[in-house]
Amino acid sequence: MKKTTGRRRGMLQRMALCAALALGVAAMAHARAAESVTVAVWGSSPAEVAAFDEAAAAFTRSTGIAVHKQVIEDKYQDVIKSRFAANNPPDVFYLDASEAPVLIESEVLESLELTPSDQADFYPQFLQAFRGRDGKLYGLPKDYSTLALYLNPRLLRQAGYRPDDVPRDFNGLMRFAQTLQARLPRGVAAMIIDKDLARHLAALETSGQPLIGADGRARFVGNAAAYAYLNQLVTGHVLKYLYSPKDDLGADWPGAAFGTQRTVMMMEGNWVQPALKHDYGDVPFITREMPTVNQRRQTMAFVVGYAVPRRAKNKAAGLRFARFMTGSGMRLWASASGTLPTRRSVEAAMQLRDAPGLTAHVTGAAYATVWSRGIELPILNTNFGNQFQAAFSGSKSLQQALEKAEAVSNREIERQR
Amino acid sequence: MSRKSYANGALYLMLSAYSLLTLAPFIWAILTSLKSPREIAEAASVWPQAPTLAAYETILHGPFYQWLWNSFMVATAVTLLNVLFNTMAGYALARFQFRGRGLLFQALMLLIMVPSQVTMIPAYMIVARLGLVDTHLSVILTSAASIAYIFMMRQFFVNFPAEIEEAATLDGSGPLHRFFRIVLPMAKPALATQAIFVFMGIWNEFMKPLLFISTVDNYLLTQGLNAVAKQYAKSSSWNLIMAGSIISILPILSMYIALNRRFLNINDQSSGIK
Amino acid sequence: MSLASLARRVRVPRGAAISAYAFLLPALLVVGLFTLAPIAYALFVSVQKMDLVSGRHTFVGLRNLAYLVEDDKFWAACHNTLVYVAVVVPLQTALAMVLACAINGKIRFKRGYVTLLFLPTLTSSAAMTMIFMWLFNNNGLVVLFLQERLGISINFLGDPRWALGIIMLMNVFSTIPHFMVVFLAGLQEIPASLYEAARLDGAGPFSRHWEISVPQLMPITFYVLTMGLIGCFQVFDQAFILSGGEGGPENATLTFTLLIYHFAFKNYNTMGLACALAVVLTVIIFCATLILNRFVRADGANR
Amino acid sequence: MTQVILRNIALAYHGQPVLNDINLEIAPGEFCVFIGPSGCGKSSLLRLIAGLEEVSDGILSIDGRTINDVPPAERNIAMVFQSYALYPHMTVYDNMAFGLTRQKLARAEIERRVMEAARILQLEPLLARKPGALSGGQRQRVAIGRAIVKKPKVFLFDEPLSNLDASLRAQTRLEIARLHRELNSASMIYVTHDQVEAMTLADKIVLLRPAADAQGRSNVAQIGTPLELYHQPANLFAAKFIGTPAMNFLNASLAALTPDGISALLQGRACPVAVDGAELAADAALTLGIRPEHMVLGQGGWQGKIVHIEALGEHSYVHLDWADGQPTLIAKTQDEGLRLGETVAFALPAAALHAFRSDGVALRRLQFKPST
Repeated sequence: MKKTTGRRRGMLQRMALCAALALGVAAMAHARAAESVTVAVWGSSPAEVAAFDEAAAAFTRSTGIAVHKQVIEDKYQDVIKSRFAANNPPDVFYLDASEAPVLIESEVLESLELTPSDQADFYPQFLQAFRGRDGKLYGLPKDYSTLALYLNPRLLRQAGYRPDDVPRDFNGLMRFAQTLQARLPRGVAAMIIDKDLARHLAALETSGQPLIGADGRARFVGNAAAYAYLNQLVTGHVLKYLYSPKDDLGADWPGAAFGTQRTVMMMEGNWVQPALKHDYGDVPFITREMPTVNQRRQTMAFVVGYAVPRRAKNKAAGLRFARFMTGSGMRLWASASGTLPTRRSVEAAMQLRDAPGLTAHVTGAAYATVWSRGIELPILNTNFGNQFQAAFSGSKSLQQALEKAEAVSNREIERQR
Repeated sequence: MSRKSYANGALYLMLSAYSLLTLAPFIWAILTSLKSPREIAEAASVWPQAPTLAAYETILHGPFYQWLWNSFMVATAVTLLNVLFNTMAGYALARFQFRGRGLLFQALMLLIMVPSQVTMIPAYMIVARLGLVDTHLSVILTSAASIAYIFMMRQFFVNFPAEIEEAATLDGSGPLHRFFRIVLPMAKPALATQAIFVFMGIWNEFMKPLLFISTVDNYLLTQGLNAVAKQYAKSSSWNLIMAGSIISILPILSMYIALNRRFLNINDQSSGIK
Repeated sequence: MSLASLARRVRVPRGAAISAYAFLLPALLVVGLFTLAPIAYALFVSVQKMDLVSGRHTFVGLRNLAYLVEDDKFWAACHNTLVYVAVVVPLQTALAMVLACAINGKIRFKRGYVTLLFLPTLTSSAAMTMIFMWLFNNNGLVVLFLQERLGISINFLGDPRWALGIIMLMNVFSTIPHFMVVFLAGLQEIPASLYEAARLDGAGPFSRHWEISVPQLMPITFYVLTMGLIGCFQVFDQAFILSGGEGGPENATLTFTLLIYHFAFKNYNTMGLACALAVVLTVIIFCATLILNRFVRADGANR
Repeated sequence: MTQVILRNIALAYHGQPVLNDINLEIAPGEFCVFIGPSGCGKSSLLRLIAGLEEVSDGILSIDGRTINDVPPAERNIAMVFQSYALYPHMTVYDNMAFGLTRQKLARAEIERRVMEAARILQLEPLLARKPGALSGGQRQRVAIGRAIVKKPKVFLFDEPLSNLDASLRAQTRLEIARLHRELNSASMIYVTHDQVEAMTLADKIVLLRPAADAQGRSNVAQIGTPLELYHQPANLFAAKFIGTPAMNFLNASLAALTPDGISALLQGRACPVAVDGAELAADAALTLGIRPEHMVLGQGGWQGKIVHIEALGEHSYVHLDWADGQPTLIAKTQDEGLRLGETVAFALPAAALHAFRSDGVALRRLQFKPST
């Protein structure tokens, strides 16, 4: 008898245990569902991943909302658009300023307001990039990068120059590059140039005449200053003191060309610094503000913000997360991830202006042009890039390229309306 | 003897030369995976000056094994489903006589002519509505059958010797019995070919996991390796990409070597070229 | 396609229709749900002006088509794709068949060769692209070789005339093994006695393959040509990677699918154009396969 | 006139011997049949003559010309495959014309030959059809037609009738025999496992046994005319193989030599056998053999109990257990009065008996009706 009851009792205990376990699991799942926020981010460096997790943990601690991270490791814009199309958007997600107008125009984003004091803390043009045509704010800028002039002092010295000899203005810089090239060994470029419009829009609009009209239409032709600037780039390539990193040096991105000391100068964003330190630690570099064009200071700013979909499942939690990460959490995020904060108060608190190598980038923020110009930007960028590349590689005249770029862009813009 | 050995010599020469040509990218990928990003950028020499396993170490840690297991599970499930469904469909289209067969075949052919760029988003919508997002089931179900391989199997069965089947029909064996007992065993080369291509297709699939799966732990191998390789947003570290492609090739290569005995039954009376 | 008139292969009673559909059911279910439905949706969208993200759409009928025809990018893509198909499809089919027939003969290290020749299909397209970029960029192996030895300098990646050629080369190189293996499997089905009879008839190695392998492989060749056509008309990855998704120098590597991709994802409010272009491309491919079927019969030559 | 000579031919697959020390001459116009159990290498020998297999050793010659290394097409031979091996994608006409086009003959000549072969084989109505649309018999005739048009010196047949049903097989057998008469200059080599085909078609039969059984000796068991193999099997293997149902065997030993043969000791009694026992050792162990059709029932000095009766219509086969330790005997009889279990007398006529030494070699028989 004894043995059977023993076995029966053992079974009862096991059943009780299972029941408890099932309850526990349900409760936990339930708890998770109570208050959680799904954040979609793109693939990023280990430092940024750690920084995000740290900031997210801080958010959970202070609000009790669990953060569920979705990492879209490639073609981020395409996937996000598909998510919206399938009405399955995340609660809050990274939004690049250049992509903002399209989503704002589609009226799928939640508008969010800032107190006047908060508004004043952000760089005005960064906020403006996330405003819709109705003036409402649809995204909170979280960090940014600006372009700066990178010099390799060692190569300069080998060519008999000192960093201070490098002119501050664009025309001077071009002449300097030409003379410098003569003294450089074969296969080393005085300067590498990226042909994207995203790098030159600010310089092209220093004459006050916009390259892209208020109505979003292209005005590439009939802008003498812009033509002059672009022509300098083309002649630089023809006379072989301005190189294209991919076509001429076989480097798949500018950082590689600079890191392997095959160019003395380049105009790049601060994103290049982690890669330079990580892969090319021994290569010295000095950063300078971008050269002035038509006596006006210019640089491009690439801003990323948080945005909340209007039909997000946990919209409130999404908004709280966005406000936290661009508010009290910004300091933690900026210092841990090494990105530049979009709030001037945080920038000052971190004394970024005198951080080595970042001074030029941070000072540039004040006068930077944000790479974001309405829903027509993708069309303008593709067509400009396509045609300018032909001019740059010499298979078409610059004037023809600009005319074609403008004509094609405007027709496509017309069709888009 | 000379005329024959000359022809054979030329044959071996051509084959060996072409084999080396096809080997080049593979070896090149291995060498690049041993280089540091700096050395790759300098592109000084093909041979790695300072070979390092850093790329493999970066990849072979943490979630890698989880991704490998996810990919293996999904690929095996998809391959089994595909081989079964596609072969059955191909067999039906080739051997059964029914009204509308030609029309059905043409309709299927029409479907694969539509570029995936426009069908991917609606497919994602369907998967989302089925609540399958971020599950492996989404990838498995959406690729459980493929018209391309239904088409291939149909073409294999068209020339299939009918006598054996006709004999089986006379013995009163039903279509299912005939299919599994007689047709499949004889269609081994075609089945092996299909299994390899389906497995490889889903193993290297890029778009579906990217769209359907977003939690890092659920990643499939290609997705994971791509994420690791594209850590520094603007620069893709080619040593990681190459190391990733080498690692993801090994399972397919081993499966291929195991299976290629099938579609190449090297028996004596294979057609001689002497 | 005149496939409908298939001769009776297996004299099976009316019950065949039921068992046939039973065999077809699982595949049709999957295809119906995840291929047919999306295509129906795309067809619907092809006559709308639609914003993908918000889903807002208004009926515009054939205006999408009108826009396409006016757009010179459409004609550039059309030209590039047709040239691409005309070069790549015959080349890859012929080479794949020649290799398969060569390997299928009585040679040693047969399995070694098959494994070696299969590698390009295994090598990921990223690796393949990088190698081609490394070989053909202005500072790369080929360009330097040409410049020093023959004094001609070609900017392969930058020059519109050559960029498409590089992509063709890459495509042929990586798809040959795939089709070679398919041909190999096809060759296994041909009874060895046919080749022996031909040897007795005095046919040499080449005429043996021309007179027996080629005709007997016709259904497989039809498959390879058709899939080759579809694959090349829909070429996307190589063009995307090599040109960074922009369509290369002056639209030289712009293909239909790249243009569809731009309309679908890049521009605002042009999802309708993407679907319209997808329909146009499907019709073009369908006509191409119709023409193909005139020369290579899907059901082989034995009937 | 064609003379096919095989001298010490050997063939091995990856070291495994298939044919060993084959010596054979096929006279011009002769119909020679290779027969033997499966795996005895008869098809390999045929393929070797055709050039589809490489000779491992020995000399193969036609009309005195050694053709070991001559490619198949230049050996002036034609072969009909067991599976017919017709080119499925070619019409009947093209199938038959294919060989001739390879020899670059004039179009008119090709057409003349093809039409003539089609006439002989009644294939005219089928010339435009493809093999897929033909019946087994029609495909068989096209395969023969393809061989005829080449006007070869030697025809090779590899079990051509095995895929046909019984009635068609008999009809085609007659056609092949007729063909042989019409093309009397060409010799024919025919492989089969069917004894009836061998006995009815052959001028000369080559009986082969598997190389493994031949223990290093030639796997040719016997060469001779059909009747020679029937009446005078050279060894136990030949005796067992030829004749259906097979010959009966009885264990005995030599008692004494007699003027017209020998007297064997069988179950303790004397049994006269008309064979030449000259070089036999005293009381050497013997195996006697008698064909069921030569057994005489109802009379004679021996007795046996009927254990089984196979009634085949105009005759039947009776199975007799007659002594323990001796195999059951089968006798052919027209007598329908026999019942299962009955004991019946039977006689073993001396002239009908065969005798084999312990090593299996047969003793020369003194009386048998020699083949005419």
